[in-house]
Parts: sequence; structure tokens; C-alpha cells
Amino acid sequence: MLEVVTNQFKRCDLVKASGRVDSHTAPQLADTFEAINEAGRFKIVFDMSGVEYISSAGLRVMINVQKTCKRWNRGELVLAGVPEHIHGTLDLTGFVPLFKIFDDDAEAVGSF
Amino acid sequence: MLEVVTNQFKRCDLVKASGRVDSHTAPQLADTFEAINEAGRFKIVFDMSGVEYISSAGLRVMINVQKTCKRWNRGELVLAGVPEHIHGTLDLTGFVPLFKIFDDDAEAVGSF
Amino acid sequence: MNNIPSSSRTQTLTFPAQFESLLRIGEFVTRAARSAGLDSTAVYAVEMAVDEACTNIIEHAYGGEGRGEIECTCQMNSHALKVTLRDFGSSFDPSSVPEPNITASLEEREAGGLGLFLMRKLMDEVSFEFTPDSGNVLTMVKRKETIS
Amino acid sequence: MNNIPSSSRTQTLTFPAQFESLLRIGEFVTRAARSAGLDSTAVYAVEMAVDEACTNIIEHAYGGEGRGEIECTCQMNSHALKVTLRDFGSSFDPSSVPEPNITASLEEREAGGLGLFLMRKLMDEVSFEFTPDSGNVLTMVKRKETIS
Ligand SMILES: Nc1ncnc2c1ncn2[C@@H]1O[C@H](COP(=O)(O)OP(=O)(O)O)[C@@H](O)[C@H]1O
Ligand SMILES: Nc1ncnc2c1ncn2[C@@H]1O[C@H](COP(=O)(O)OP(=O)(O)O)[C@@H](O)[C@H]1O
Repeated sequence: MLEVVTNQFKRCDLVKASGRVDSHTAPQLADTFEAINEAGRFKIVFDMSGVEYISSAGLRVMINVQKTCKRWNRGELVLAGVPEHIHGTLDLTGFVPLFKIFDDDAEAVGSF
Repeated sequence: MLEVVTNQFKRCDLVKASGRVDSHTAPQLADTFEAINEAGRFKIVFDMSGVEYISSAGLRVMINVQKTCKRWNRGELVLAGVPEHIHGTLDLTGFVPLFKIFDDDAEAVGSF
Repeated sequence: MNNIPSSSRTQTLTFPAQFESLLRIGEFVTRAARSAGLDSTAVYAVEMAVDEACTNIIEHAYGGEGRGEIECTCQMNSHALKVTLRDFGSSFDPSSVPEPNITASLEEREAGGLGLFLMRKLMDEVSFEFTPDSGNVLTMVKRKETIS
Repeated sequence: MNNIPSSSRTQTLTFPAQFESLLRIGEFVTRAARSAGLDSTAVYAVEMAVDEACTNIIEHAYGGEGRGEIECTCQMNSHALKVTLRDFGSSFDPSSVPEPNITASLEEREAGGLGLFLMRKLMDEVSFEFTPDSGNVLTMVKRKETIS
């Protein structure tokens, strides 16, 4: 139901999720981000182009990861390829100002 | 016949060409790379996914840009999204060992 | 709207109160919302509101996974979809739940507390009823876009 | 192969010897190569070899753009395509042109010198003929893949 693929680049990591992020699958997404953070890496691109659905359980993960990444200015979680309906949810919940949003992966990776 | 779009990122520039690169259009491609080099930028991703055709006039541009970029270790021209038939030409002419080739833009941008 | 006319269609399914059920609950209400004639934005809103509501039932009413069931009823008529969720966990006072501050800075921002807020934003009506006999009943209505 | 049987079809077009013509020359030979039944790899090879040859005619035989014409003839039969390019610029000695070193390191690598090399790699036959009356004639043949 949720597939998460990670790609480690020189200056950032790319996390691409495909499918549904709900209370059932959000822990899987959280684990992925935590593994990256535990490796001492805090610059992350979250490619949402394959995300069909995200509930507040997924938003909770995103806020927590952003807080961890931004601590001591060591990095940031940025978003790429956000589908329209997902952007609607981010907008409704006041998430838009909390994340840089890029059109595609290359622009997001290039921002680091 | 040839469309060239440039995108400046923090650590590199992305040049995406679409269409035909022949003796008629190669100068346009050369101009694009030269403008980037003249701005003091030598880390370049050449996205070839839209290139339908490239002649030796285009290959000449690529070698010259690679020489300029690699001088004094200041940068490099890397390729992304190389179509199969274009890869065949690069292979035939011994260009493959001279350029790093990445699957997509994000990986190429992430290499800098 | 609370008195849905008799020409309406009703479907009820009961799911185990665990997160694994959310996918099938989502499919069930999505299908109902589509057959009620809601547009894709409204269908997505219903799926999300129901997901949030069921997550709360599992987490807060039952206090964890696998401790009961969620009964989900979809009632649709010509102008709306009504979703009713019933559980037999603990009740709560919805009016005592503070609104999340969605303009807070990242540092002051709470990670959670968005479930009820989203339900109310996404649906046209949200109401709770708690009884000792019939359990906790959450009713949510999504009306079709009307040109008027 | 140099004596193409009489059942072959022939098409000739003449183009101004300038780089802008390369697109239309490419389209012309591509169409001929396709209708000769060459596969897509062979069609691409013909397009490229002819482009390289015409670029050389403009640059080297005529010494620049807009100084003459290129006559292009496509002759196809059941097993091959023959492309003939004629110009009235200066002649040269193809045997005196050194092969490019395609395994040289970047530093030692020449940027140019790939045109003739590519023509010979991409086509099955490449031959030059220089006469005072009929001009410079370059003949290139691409045979169809045969299972034998
Ligand atoms: N079905 C429910 N049963 C009991 N308590 C609930 C229920 N739904 C919500 N609550 C209470 O309301 C609070 C706010 O819920 P919500 O807005 O969904 O955010 P969150 O679940 O992230 O805390 C919960 O923390 C809980 O105390
Ligand atoms: N049609 C031609 N007419 C005159 N000279 C030619 C012609 N084609 C090739 N040459 C000569 O052969 C050399 C090698 O040609 P080529 O392999 O196409 O590389 P390049 O054109 O990049 O030098 C040219 O530099 C030129 O001196």
C-alpha cells in the first residue's frame, strides 16, 4: 500500500513515497526518515509525486521530521512533485509555509 | 528545431536540450554552455532526454565544454537521461568514458 | 438533512478497529461517495474525514488497536452523502478539544491535533452522540455542489 | 551492389549547401531509408552519415555556407539503400585523413575529426569519386539486415 524508496546523494537524500500514507503506513515513512537522520543526514527531499493519499498521521511525520532536520540549522525537509489534492491538504492545515515546495526532484536536490 | 532551457541551481546548472543538434543548431547549444561558463559556473548537468538527434557537431561542443569545465578541477559536465540511440553514438565515438552518465536529472544534480 | 428522505440508499459494513482496516474503510466510503455523485474533490474529502474519524476511534475511543469494531454506514440520496460511524469505546467531550493553531511557527507547531479540525473543514456537518446503549455515534454529511 | 538492379526506385533532390538544409536532407533520406525497409537503427545511421557528409561538403568542399548546392540521390532496392551526394566544390584525398583516436584521454582528445569515421562506421560502403566534369561524388550504401 505504501512503497518508500531512498536515494542518497552527495549533499542530500531523496525519499520517494508511492501509495497511501495513513495511520497504518505512516510508521513505515517515519522509519525511513529516522534512518536517514540517524545516519547524521538532515537535508532531505520528499518526492510526493506518487502519494495518492495522506492523512494527518502522515502530516504528523512530516512536521516531526522537519523539526529534527532544521534543528541547529543542520538541514531541512523540502517537498517535490506535490500532487494537487495533496497540496490542498497542506494548504488547509497551514503546512505550506513550513516547507519549501519544488516542482520536481532535480530542482529540490539542486536547492541543497 | 532545437530548444535549450537552463536552470540554475545552488551548486550546478541544468541544461535541457530538446530536438536536433546538428551543424545548424550546435552553435545555439555552445552559446548556452558558454554563457554558463562565463558566469564562472563549471558544474553542469546536460539533460539529453529530449535530444532526438546529435551529430558530430554536437559531440564537438560536448568535448569542448567538458575540457573547459574540468580545467583546474573546477567542475564537470555530466549527462542525464541519455536516449538509447544517442548512447549508441556516444559509444561508437569513444565518448562514454569521458562523461559521467546518470539515469535522471535528480541523480545528476545530486552528484555535485 | 438529518432526516434523509426514504428514497435514499443505505449500506453498512463493520470493520475491526485497527489501522489495517483504514484502507478498506476508505475504499468503502469512496465508492459510496462516487455513487452518490460527489465530485472528486468531495470524494477525497469524505475519504479523509472518515479516515481521521476512524483513527481517532481506534486511538482514543478504544485506546489502541484490536479492542473492538467500527460500524460504518453510508446513506446517500439525491443531494448528499451521510456517513455514520459507531463504536463502543469511551466517549469524550468534543467541545473541550482546542482548535489547532495552524499559523504557528514550526517551533511552536504541534505535530498532532489535526483530526477533528480536518473533519470539520472537509465535511458540511459533523456531530457526535454518546449513549450507553447504542455507543458513540459520529455523523458526518457531505452535500453535493449545487448551483443556486 | 554498385550495380543496383533495374527494379530499384530512385529519388533526387538538390539542396542549397548551407546548414539550414540539414534538417530537410535528413527528412529526405530518413523517408527513403524507411521506405527501403531499413530498421530504425539503420535509418538513424543513414541520417547521421548523410548529415556528416553534407556538413563536410559545406565546410570543406565549398569552404563555407551558401557557395553551391548538394545533389542528393536515394536509390533503393529490395536489399539496400544507396545514397549519392554530389557537389562542385574542391576535392580531397580521403586516404590522407588520419583516423581519430577515440581512446585518447580527455586532454589529448580532438574535438573534431569524427565525420568520416562515423560515415565509415555507420554505412556498409563509403566511396569517393572526383571528376572535373561531374564534380565530387560520394556514394554510401546501407544494406538491410539479412538472416543468413
Ligand atoms: N473518537 C474519540 N474518542 C475519544 N476521544 C477523542 C476522539 N476523537 C478525538 N478525541 C480527543 O480529541 C483530541 C483531538 O483529536 P484530533 O483532533 O483527532 O487530534 P489527535 O488525534 O492528533 O490528538 C484527541 O487527542 C482526543 O483526546
Ligand atoms: N567533402 C570534403 N571535401 C573536402 N575535404 C574534406 C571533405 N570531407 C572531409 N574532408 C577533409 O577531411 C578532414 C576530416 O573530416 P572529418 O572526419 O569529417 O572531420 P572534421 O570535419 O571534423 O575535420 C577534414 O578536416 C577535411 O580536411
